[in-house]
Amino acid sequence: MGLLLFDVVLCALLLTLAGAAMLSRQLVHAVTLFIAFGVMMALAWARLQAPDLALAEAAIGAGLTGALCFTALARYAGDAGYPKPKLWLPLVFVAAVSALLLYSVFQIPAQPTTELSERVAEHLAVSGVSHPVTAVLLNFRAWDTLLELLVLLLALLGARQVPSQLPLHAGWSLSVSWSRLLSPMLLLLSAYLLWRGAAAPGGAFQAGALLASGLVILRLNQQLAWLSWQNFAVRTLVLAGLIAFVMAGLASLLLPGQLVWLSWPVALAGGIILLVETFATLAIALTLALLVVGEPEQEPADA
Amino acid sequence: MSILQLCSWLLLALGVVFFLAGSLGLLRFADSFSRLHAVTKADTLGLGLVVIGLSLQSHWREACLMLLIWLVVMGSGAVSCQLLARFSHEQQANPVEPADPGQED
Amino acid sequence: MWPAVLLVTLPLAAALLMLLWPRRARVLHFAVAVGLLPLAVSFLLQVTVSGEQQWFLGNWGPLLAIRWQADGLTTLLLLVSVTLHLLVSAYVGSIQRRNPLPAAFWPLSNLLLASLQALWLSRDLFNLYVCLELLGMVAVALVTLSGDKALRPALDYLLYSLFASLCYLLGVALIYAGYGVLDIPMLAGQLEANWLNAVALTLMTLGLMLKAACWPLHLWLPAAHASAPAPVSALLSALVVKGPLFILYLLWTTLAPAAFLPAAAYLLASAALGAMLFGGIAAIRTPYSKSLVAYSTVAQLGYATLALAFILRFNLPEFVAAMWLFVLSHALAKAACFLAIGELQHTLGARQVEQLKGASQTMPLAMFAFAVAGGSLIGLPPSGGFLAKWALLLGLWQSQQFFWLLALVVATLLSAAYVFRVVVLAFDRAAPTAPDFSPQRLPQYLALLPALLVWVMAVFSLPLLTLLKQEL
Amino acid sequence: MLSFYLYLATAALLLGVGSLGLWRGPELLRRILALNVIGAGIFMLMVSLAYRPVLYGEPADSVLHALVLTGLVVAVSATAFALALLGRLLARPQ
Repeated sequence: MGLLLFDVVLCALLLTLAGAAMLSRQLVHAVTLFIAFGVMMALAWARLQAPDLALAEAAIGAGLTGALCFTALARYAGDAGYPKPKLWLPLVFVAAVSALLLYSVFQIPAQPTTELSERVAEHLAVSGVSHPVTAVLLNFRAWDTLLELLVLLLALLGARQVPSQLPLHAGWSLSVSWSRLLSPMLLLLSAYLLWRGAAAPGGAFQAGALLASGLVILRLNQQLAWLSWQNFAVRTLVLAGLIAFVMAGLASLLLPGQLVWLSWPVALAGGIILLVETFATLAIALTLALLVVGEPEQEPADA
Repeated sequence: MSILQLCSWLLLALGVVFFLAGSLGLLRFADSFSRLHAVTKADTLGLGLVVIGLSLQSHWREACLMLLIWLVVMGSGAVSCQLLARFSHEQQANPVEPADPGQED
Repeated sequence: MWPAVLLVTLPLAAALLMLLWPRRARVLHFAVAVGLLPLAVSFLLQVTVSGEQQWFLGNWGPLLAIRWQADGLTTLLLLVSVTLHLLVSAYVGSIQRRNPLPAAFWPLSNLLLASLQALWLSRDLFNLYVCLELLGMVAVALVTLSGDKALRPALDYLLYSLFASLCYLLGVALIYAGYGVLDIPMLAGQLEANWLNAVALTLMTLGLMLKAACWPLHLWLPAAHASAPAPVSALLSALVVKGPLFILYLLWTTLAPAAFLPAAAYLLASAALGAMLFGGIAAIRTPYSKSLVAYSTVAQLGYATLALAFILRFNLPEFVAAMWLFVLSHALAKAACFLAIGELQHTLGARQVEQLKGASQTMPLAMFAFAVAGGSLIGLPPSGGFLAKWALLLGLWQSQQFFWLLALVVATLLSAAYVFRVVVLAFDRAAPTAPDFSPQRLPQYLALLPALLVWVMAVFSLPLLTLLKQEL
Repeated sequence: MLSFYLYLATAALLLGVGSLGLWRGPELLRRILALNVIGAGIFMLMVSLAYRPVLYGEPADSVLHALVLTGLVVAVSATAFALALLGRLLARPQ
């Protein structure tokens, strides 16, 4: 009963926050409400027994997306006003579509099909890790994860095509020293999350996102002058996750008897996964950090 | 219900009251300084009470973890409060520079 | 396994190395692009000889693993992507001195190729979602290469593309809710004709149609394709919009329950009719030459959609052949069109169609390339476009769809109108637009090459048809 | 069981709310936020589906969790790219 009450309150809160973010008159309110929405989503994931997602959402939704949105928001400062948008026509249409979707989701059978989960449980022992989500991400469906890293890299490459630097505020001593205090903690926590990912919720992405927030905090306080795409070492690390992944895949093809892409031999699977995850964490952290803070200054070179 | 549990629930309730008061302040107070005042102080206290309340009902390891969380939240609350206050102070002293974003309509 | 893996990972690895060492990018690019071509050809031959192949990535067996499948169609699409990739990058290399693209073109075009290859091979609903998203983001990043003027079209393209992928993902989630399976061949024939599946398939179809710019969901395409640099537009029009079309084909020919097919056929056929008519009319009316080619893409995609609709209704091998012949011939012809128009536009300084006056005199090669490619778009014999249209007509005749025969004739007239609109102007030699500088030969030949290839397709019509007819 | 359907309904309504924001706008930034809300709705649907086995006393579906995690990364990347484009669009001298 108490849990159901919690569910009702949480769902109502989620819908209210999302609705208010969409309908609020000022954009700054919309962004603030959206960030609150992200935090609540993390709570919902935790409630629905998806701790991996709760960790990821907390790091991403509450931290980095917020920073990104506020950067964009700062640009709206001098922008001309918009005409007040229509409400009723979209509302009626969307209400009809939502009613249809509501009807559809109630058609979903409550009885799950468990064949795939059983298959995961069966093969977990030979996957190299003991946490099923990590096993799916880095072994059973590793190709998805490789492509996902590529999507992240592409976001950075795309964003680099359209640089627009906001002037950084001079760092205040208080925030500088707080950032110095905070970032080692974040580093420690992200290393812990990465290590834990093999056996429990956590893993490369959560760790990377956390590390990225540490990097962003330091960079916004005028430290880490080396954090730039022009720096060869940074570039290498940004690409490290993908390079490690591809090399591991190609190496697995060369092993005798195995002629399938991305198949880790059972004995080495744990090691390969940890290796790939470590590089992926670094890559994710640097990519996200570069996405949020951008480049100091640069002009795109010609081919 | 033991004494310990009763204390715990009382502390939790008190914590929630402080949280509510802080949020009310955030919504109702007029200028940013008083809002900061409401949010950081009341919420930190509220969180502390909730942490103590929960600690009474849990294992000591979780209690330590929650204490750590409270400390970090307190630290970041204090720092961000200072920074925000300083920012608004500078804005008031020199209001020409970047206008409040989002004032477009 | 090796050819399939290399066709995906070579461009991917090349892109990574290019990002590390940007100075070596061009050498690496051409080495890889040239190397991929024999690989793709031998893969095609291997598959035609020994039949289709499939792999479960990671060696995990069906259900758990992502499936890759290489059949005749897939290998053909792999080969076409590799060929166009090589051609377009050769074009970019040849105009290097004159108007260089930003250095980011090299890694991005390799990533585009890698994501396309991954999409052609994949047979997993969720993996296809990731591939789609990847493809969309590379495409947008490539559009932004032409600078600030492309910002708004690029952002619109990105938002539409994101919304479309989300629609597709929702459909995937609903299918997973019912069956707990993501593998397309395993789901084949399993789906019941219930409400949930209807909603799921509708959502996926709408998302894919939005991505494939099927009329009336094509609104983002003309602006995005017209504002991108010419070689990028060539890649986008020739290859990128075909990705979602391929998934649409997979969904409806293997996944969908038979009870849904008639309704879907009507939906697709009416979208196709709209595309052929309104796309053609818009191409005739637009004042800009690149928009003309972009609208022609909308119209030409209509033919492929129409063929898909009739595959669903009549299940004749002619329609399958027609659909993929349209896709192949359009890919080659449209690449030629965009490269030729890009060359004309740059040399003559002419963004508007009117300014192409006398181009047959000033830049005969580029104009010839455009006319030859246009011939295939119209469907003049013996081009690839003709083959496709012939297969479609044959199918329509056999299934006695006389209304659609008429529609096809009207659409053909419209495409003839917009092609001849350019060609007639080009032969108006009274007051030709003078070129800004003496035209370059090599890029014009490179524009001509795919146009000639599409006519050569007719020579290989028999093997092509046998390859494609096996599909059903 | 009730809470399962409650979360499913929330997911469907989030999709509606997001679509409303996407249609209405008017600012591009709000449209980007709206796309994220739609994404959140879809992820919530998937996570609720993953929760189904829990109702029968089994562990949650880890494949769906992995898929949502991949989806989250893709969504964040796309948002970051869109915001970068938007930033440039707004910063451009008019």
